[in-house]
Amino acid sequence: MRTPAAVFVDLVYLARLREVLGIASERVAIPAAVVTVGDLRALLAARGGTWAIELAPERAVRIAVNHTLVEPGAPLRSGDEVALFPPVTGG
Amino acid sequence: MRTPAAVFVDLVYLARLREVLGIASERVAIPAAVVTVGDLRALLAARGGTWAIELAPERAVRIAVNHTLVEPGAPLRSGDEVALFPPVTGG
Amino acid sequence: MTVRVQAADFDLTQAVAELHGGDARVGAIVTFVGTVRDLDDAASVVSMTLEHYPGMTEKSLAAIEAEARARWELRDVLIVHRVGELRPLDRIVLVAVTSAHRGEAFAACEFIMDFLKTRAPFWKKEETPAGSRWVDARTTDDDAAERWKTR
Amino acid sequence: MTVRVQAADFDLTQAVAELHGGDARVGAIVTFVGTVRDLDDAASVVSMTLEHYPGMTEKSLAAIEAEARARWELRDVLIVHRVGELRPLDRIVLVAVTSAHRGEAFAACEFIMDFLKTRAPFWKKEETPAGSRWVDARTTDDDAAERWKTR
Repeated sequence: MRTPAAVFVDLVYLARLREVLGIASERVAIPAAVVTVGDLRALLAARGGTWAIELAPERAVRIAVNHTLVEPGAPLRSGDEVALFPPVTGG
Repeated sequence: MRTPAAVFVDLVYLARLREVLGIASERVAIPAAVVTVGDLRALLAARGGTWAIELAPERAVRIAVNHTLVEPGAPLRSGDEVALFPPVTGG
Repeated sequence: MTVRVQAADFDLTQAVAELHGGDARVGAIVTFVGTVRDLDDAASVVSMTLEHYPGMTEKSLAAIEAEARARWELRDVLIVHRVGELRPLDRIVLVAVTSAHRGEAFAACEFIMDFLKTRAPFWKKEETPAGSRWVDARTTDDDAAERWKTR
Repeated sequence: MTVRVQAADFDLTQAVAELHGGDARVGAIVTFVGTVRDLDDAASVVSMTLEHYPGMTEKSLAAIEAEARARWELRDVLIVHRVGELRPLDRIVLVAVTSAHRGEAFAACEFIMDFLKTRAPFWKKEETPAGSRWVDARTTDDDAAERWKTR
């Protein structure tokens, strides 16, 4: 739990995830109970519909905070850029 | 042991071995007792001097018969091209 | 140490000249070029579009390169990855590594590719006669990256 | 499958174009280029002369290539080895391999180099400020070739 000051993060959706969710980026205020990247993913999945399907725990979704891949336990800070995307396929 | 018909082989010396032995190639008649590549090497070492030093059993000498690397037990046939050279260092 | 993300094609001779330059301590140059195939998982590929995540791409490639340099004695590394629309036979990616000896150059080049394939934020979308589709990640790529942990 | 022994330099872009050609089944191109260093075993190298054994050279390179093709699924292989006098920064050898996937291309290219280093009849003579000397074979090259037996 954090202090009650509003916490905003910038979300970025990439590749197939951007297409199926129909959104490229958004700025969201996150509740005090949302402390980690995993909490954030659950929060977004709770939007239901395609969000629930695509971000379900069994789906492979990679998350980067400020351009670095992180594990679900990574903490969130106000102003973070959080990117959600499918496993990479370049090269 | 072979039939007494004369057996000739063409010897080729390469790289450092050509330089220290002072010979690039020669055609030699080999005695009936010289049956393998190993026998031939011993025959040449028996010339003494630099030959004895360079072809001594403990020296690394590679031998190819008709352009293929062989082991000392490989047989010799009349007309073979037998090359003697140091371990290779290309690439 | 150079990392470039660009739409333009690259030239192998020029890229290696840039890397090798006047460095006479280099004895080995290994390059990897990935190219677009006309067939993927039994489907004909008409074209493919490569998308990336600007900012993270350069950062992740630089991190992969730094890890390779920590593991092996390298003289220099160049990574070029193309984005945008590509067609069969087109070049996608170049990884070039210089080192005094070949063992290091081979290992580092393959290491960089294995990690690029699993950690750098690029995605391929293929156009096939049956429509477009995002390419699925391969578990063989995860396996390839995984094996470096035990080396 | 092409093997060339020549005094002339080679161009990487041109060599790879020749190899990749119109083959859209190729997804991976690995090249190795060996270059002359200005320092070998702590001695300055002014120039080096590469000698080979004509006839055996082509035969041994073709045999090495055939062995690589028997081990891995390759699309094509090109080997170019220079002979004659070379100077620091000059290219000595090129091994280029195309394959559908990178694992095969990396393994085959390194395999070919390891066997070329221990089986192909080339010898280097270096000119140093202290005089000329034939380069000694390295046991590390024997070790590199040896490890493929257990793979």
